[in-house]
Amino acid sequence: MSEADPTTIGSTAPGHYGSASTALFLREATIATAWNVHGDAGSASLRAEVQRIARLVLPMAANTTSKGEGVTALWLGPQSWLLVAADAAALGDFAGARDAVNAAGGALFDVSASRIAYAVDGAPAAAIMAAGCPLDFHPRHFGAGQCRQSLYGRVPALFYRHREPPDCTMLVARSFAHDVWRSLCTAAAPCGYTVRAAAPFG
Amino acid sequence: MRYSIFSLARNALSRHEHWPLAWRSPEPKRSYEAIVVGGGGHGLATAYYLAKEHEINNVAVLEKGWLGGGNTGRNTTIVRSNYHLDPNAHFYEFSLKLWETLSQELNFNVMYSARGVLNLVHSPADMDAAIRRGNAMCLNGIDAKFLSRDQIAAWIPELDTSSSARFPIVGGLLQPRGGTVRHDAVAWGYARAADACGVDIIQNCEVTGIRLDGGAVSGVDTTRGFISTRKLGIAVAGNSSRLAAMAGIRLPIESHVLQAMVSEPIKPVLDTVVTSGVVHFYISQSDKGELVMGGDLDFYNSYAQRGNLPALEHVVAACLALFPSFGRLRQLRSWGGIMDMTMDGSPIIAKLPVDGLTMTGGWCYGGFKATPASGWLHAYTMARGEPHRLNAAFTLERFAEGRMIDESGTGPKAWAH
Amino acid sequence: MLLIPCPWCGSRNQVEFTYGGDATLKRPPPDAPVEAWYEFVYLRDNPCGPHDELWLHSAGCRRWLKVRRDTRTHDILASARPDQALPGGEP
Amino acid sequence: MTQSHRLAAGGIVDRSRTLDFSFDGAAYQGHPGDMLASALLANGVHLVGRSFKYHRPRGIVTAGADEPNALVQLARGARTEPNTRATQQELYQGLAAASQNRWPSLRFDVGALNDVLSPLFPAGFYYKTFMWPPGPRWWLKYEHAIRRAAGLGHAPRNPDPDHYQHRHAHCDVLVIGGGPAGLAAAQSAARCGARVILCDENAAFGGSVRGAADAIDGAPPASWIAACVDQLAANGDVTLLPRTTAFGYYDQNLVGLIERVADHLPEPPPFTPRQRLWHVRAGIVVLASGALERGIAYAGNDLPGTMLAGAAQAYVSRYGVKPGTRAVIFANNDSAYGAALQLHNAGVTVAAIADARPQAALFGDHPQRARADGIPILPGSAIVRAHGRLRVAGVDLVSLGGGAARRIDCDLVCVSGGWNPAVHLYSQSRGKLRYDDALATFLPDVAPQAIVAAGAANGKFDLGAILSDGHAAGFVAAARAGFAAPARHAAPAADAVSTGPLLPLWSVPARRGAKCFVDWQNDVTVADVALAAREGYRSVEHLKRYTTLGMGTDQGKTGNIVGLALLAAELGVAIPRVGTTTFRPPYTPVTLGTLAGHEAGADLEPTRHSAMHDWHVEHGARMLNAGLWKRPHSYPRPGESEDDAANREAKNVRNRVGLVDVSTLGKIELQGRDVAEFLNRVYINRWDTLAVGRCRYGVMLRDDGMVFDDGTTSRLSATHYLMTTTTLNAVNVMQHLEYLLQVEWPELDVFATSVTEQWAAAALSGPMARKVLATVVSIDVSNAAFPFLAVGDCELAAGKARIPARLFRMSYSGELAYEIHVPVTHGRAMWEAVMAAGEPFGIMAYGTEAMSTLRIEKGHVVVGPEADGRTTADDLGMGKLVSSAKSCIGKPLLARPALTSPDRWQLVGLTAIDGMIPRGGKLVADPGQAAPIPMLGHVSSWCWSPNLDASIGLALLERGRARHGETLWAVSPLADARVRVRVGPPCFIDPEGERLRV
Repeated sequence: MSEADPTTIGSTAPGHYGSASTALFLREATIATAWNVHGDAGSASLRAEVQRIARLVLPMAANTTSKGEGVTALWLGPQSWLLVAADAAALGDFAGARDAVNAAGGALFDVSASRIAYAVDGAPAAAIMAAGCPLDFHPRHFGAGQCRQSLYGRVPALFYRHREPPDCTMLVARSFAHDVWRSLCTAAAPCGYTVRAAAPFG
Repeated sequence: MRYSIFSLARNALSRHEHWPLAWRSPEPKRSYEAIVVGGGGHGLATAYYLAKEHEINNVAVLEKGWLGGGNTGRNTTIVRSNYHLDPNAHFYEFSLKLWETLSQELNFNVMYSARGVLNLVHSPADMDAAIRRGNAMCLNGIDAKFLSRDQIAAWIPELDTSSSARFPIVGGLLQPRGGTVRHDAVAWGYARAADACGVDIIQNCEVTGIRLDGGAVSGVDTTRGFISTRKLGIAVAGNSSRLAAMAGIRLPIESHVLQAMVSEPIKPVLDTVVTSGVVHFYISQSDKGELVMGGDLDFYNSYAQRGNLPALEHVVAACLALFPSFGRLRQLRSWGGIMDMTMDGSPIIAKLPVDGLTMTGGWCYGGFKATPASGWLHAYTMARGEPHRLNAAFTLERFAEGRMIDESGTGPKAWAH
Repeated sequence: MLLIPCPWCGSRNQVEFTYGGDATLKRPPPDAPVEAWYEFVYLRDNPCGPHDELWLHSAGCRRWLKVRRDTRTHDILASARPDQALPGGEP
Repeated sequence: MTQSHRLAAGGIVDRSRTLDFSFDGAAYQGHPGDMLASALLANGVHLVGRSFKYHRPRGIVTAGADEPNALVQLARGARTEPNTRATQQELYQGLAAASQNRWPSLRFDVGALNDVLSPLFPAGFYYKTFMWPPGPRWWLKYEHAIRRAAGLGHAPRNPDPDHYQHRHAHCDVLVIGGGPAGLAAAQSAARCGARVILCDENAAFGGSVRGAADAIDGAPPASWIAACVDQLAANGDVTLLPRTTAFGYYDQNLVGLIERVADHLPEPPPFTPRQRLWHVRAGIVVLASGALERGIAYAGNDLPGTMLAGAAQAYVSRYGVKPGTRAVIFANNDSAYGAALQLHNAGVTVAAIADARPQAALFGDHPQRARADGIPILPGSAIVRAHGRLRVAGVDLVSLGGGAARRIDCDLVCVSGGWNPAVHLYSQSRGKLRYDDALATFLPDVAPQAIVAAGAANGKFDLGAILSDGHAAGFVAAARAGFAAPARHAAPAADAVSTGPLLPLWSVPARRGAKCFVDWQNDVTVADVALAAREGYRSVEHLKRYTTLGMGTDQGKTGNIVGLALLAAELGVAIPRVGTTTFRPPYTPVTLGTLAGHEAGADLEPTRHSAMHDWHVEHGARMLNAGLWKRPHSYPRPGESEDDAANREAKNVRNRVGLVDVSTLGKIELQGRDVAEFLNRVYINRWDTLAVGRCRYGVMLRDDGMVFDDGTTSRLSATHYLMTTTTLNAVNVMQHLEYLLQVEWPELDVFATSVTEQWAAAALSGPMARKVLATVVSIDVSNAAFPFLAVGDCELAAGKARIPARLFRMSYSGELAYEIHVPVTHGRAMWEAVMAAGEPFGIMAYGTEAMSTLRIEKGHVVVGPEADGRTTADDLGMGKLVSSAKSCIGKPLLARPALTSPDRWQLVGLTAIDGMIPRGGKLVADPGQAAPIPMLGHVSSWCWSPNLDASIGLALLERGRARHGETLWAVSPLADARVRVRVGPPCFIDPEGERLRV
């Protein structure tokens, strides 16, 4: 069923909206824990400490990610990474981890509630991203396992492809969530889109 | 030949084949009593007032390109004196008074159109600031009115005065005597009047160096040779740093590009100037029917006289947020001008620390409306060797002394003003 | 529309960046005379030509970087981390 | 209605279907594939508009973006739009258009009086008159009349119902123009593996060869075009954008395109944007934008029925329309012969070809064919004058060698003065142009950005040369983008045509007073150019501005170079010496809606919502903007005014307890060994003494010494701190700290991250605050266990849930108060839990207005009204906070003389003696003086204090601290208010701060 009332564009309720095609899917990707690691990428003790806490190796190359058991590490900058887990158990106690990372010369910030993640999938996904984001989403330039920070409209956003394109997940600050979701839906409406129920990140 | 409806009619009979040159194109002399660098509105006005008010007629204006080719011909033509701080208020009000009689003074119609300048107010805090400024204007003897949202809605129905707007309009501060002036006419009118006083206007003559002799100016090197003078005035806003550097002076100025644009011409739809500090936007309609609009800088140093899309798109988005019915109109032209952005957002009209050297510049966004007063006071300062009461505060030294004139309060970040 | 080479993220659209002004200024020591501070805070070379300037990759890696850009043409000549010299040293 | 001038065959229109449309109320029919202009011509309509200044009748001149005359108002309700070029508006069923700039009708226009009076209106006449009587009032009256006569169409009066989109795109090669050169270039670049975007302003690709008689690779052009387009469309790395104009060329090869998604339809389909703006970042650009024909100025060259020869040809070949029945061709080059032949073949009588060139130049294939077809050719001759009123009826031809004029009757005049490559985008890219004497035009020369011109845009006018130029440009572009060419591939081929040389001819001398138009839209004549030169307006920019040459909606595409050439002739210099005006974006006018895109109206800026936003709205809050955030101003109850609500809320905080959403404050976490040292450097006060579990108020300065921001910083662990900033400065402070840490002091071991988005925050204030809090948190909040300025983690009970929370004992209101921070996802649960717990104690939510009242009563300054960027810490009474034991940002420049002057404006409190302190009031000693009245200071904040029952305010006052006890006037001339005020210290309630320490 095609939902013809433009006022429902931007609804988060599962269903089909916009034009008739069904090639595009939007959903929230739920996040339980997100920690921001800061520190010297060259520090062996920091890397070891993160490996102990998150059971993964921090990605050192720009715009890349790494994966552990239930945890994804996204490169944010030369001294900054985001550890994301869909399950709260995957990362454990924050204060202890922070003290350990501090002792290793780095920093650990709990930003679990800061961002909301939206997954966009289907053939027109890259065009929907390109409606708001100046990045190049061509698979040659932005492949699976890569991440990039940029903007969607005027809102800072973190883009992540954990599967092959066209799939893409976008993380934005929670205070902008309402606005960004509506922008995504408006961009998607000409080709039609299906909102799916939220599912865990990753 | 004096311009009037009679001379126009007389010349119509001879098919306009006998109009004289509006200004001569003389060869530069080897020496002048005073030289003004910059053949824009400010430089030409300086030369005119040197001759007219101070009887210094042996004056040359040196222009690297064509006269009026800098910011005089690139602005959005708005004139106003709706300032909060005393030095700015008194200065711009003096300028507005000069605008009121300038067509007759120059015998050249500069089309001063007192159609009002309305600053929109979008929040209670914004309203506090606007009323504070309006009150300062009134106490300084400048006309100001505060309009309610309903008054604005009735006056300018195209404005979105609904409460659902992203930045709802809650009122506006109006300066009725503010308005627009035909920008090119200002340069041409001053050029013609200065020429009539004997001033040599020399186009295509770029100053390449300033010669000093014992800490005092002795002349300028130009693409047309050395010309000596003891009084040198710089009026090259956008390029003030480059000229000052020729005399070994660094200025508290950065050059930034500001874009402006016009729509295709349409029948009258907006008969006042509307501005909004919150959405960074200003608009008026020209006599040709074009909507003339502008907004923020591009926010990086530039001498390129052209800008990029983000700033331009933001200006248009602001336009449509205020005037939702303008979405189907089209942008016809866009262009960029180079702004002298000072560290407190106010100009410098002053002697520089080299004898015989003065400048008028640092205009940030606001140079066009200052043109007559800038020229008048710059001429005064050049002729007398000391500032007039009205430009006494606009010194270069104010930054070192802590006497900034920071209307927006944004501090020493040039592009923030 | 500028394309700014971030030393970490690669070339990115100008909308991801925030301008930070002249990169050649040297912050005086706290006890420097007030004249030195005046120069640092207020005076600028404001060159017409290559200009070394700071940008913050505010919507990217949130690192400040140095960019050498020609103010006449907007051509970007080089970029570097803040602790690195731009090629060719001072302009 | 019959389409009287529609040919039985030919062109790309679909004759099997008809479309109804109307022009000025008259009903007509056309076909799919028609432009409005071709459909009008098919119905024999030439008169379509009135000129800008003289209101002269005008007809369709061109067949494209260069059209100066055929501008119409499209009438479709709120979708009406002015100045639409009929030559580019695709016909759709029901299209309704109207002519512009005429009254009462197009055929009888009162404004044409201007044409009669035109001797009084030469270029720039308005600078010479309207100056009497003196005084600005009179010009306003003249101007009123002038403005009504000017302008073209009418602006819509209702909000635009359509929406617009932006799209970013990246490609290796952007090909601008889908004619033969562009198609060939796209094909060869794509063959190399490059990512290609090909755009063309028309609905179909093929450009000038659509419907043409030539052959490409031995086949009709249409089949070559179709094959080429199919091949490109099948390539996943090629994007084809028809109906898309490249309008602007920006830095680092960013090209702006406008895609007209739905302008060929009565209205956009549901959800579809009307137009889309593409930001294309191209590795390299192939500019295959073709060329634009120019006219020749002669007397009466603006009569309807006068057309550029290439346009006449296009109407025949592309649209199957006969633009007239009896034509005279006037040319100085071979291209017009193609038009003549096509008209001739279509059954139009070509009465004569007046060719300015001598017989010897007419050796080209096309002139020979015309001669063979029996078309009369008059070498060395020119049109000297056209006759007619609303339509050309005939022309006077003269031999350029002299002799009497000879009249030929005709209803169509086709003119060709030569061709100008469309170098607009090349020039915008900062590419240099060179003047080519043979073509008498400017050609692309060298470009600093990655752009190559191809085909007619590169000065190639022979189809074979155009195809091979485009083909080669595609390979060159792909190679420069890093793609090697595959095996050699031959360029598409066309038969070579021999062509004679062009003879530059810009105008034909006319009798005195006759109008020879250079710029049709703005009515600029040859005499106007001469007048400008005579009066000294001799720079090409002066010419443009004085005469308005090239400033119409067509931006002088047909006339500019003619004007330049005439100016050069007046000045006696070569044309390249005169130069060109600067080409600026946009190439053709661009809809404002498209430039704004999605970010218009309510989406001008994104909106930020706190976790409690919906609660506020559900409870009747009036929401206000605070930066990008929405914050509750107050929670008016039914029948209650906003002011009354705020007063009730403020009073309730002093007497009982209130809860306010402070989530919008900036929050920055800092970790590392050197955080205390860092804080010492950025704040005026000392931080090395702050204990774990404690917080402290701090003030930051800018480098110039003025107050930048304030807030509290808490020490959460030995190495972990949390800083708060004001809502408005959150982003600026974060950038400032990052700048200091990364650029100035990289040696400091400090890591900072913004956690504004992590925490929802509420401040619980009032004498009952502890009692409320104790019922919901897991820790002891007694004064002893959790004293003033304590910080600690706890759990907060929300129903059965236990929410992790961070508690701060700090106060903005001056009452016993706590800030509660919880992860944003728990924000609403926390808020509801505290409100429920507070119910027995009379809790009320309060908004920013009550918060403001409370802080004014306490004399707390705010960044904005008091810290207005011109005040120092000392001005605000916080001089004592400036630690003498250390330096900090901004401290050195505080030593400047004007900043230590006793005359500075200082913070004081004001109490009204009679009446209310006026909003935005200024402080004066004597309000009765004549202006200018010296101002001693101003009211920075003001409120009615419900707790003091008084009108109070904060003010910045010259030597304020020395004036306590004085009486001054607070005046607001805008509100016609003047009130006596008593000056005192800025704190009105509990100056010792006992209430917040209980």
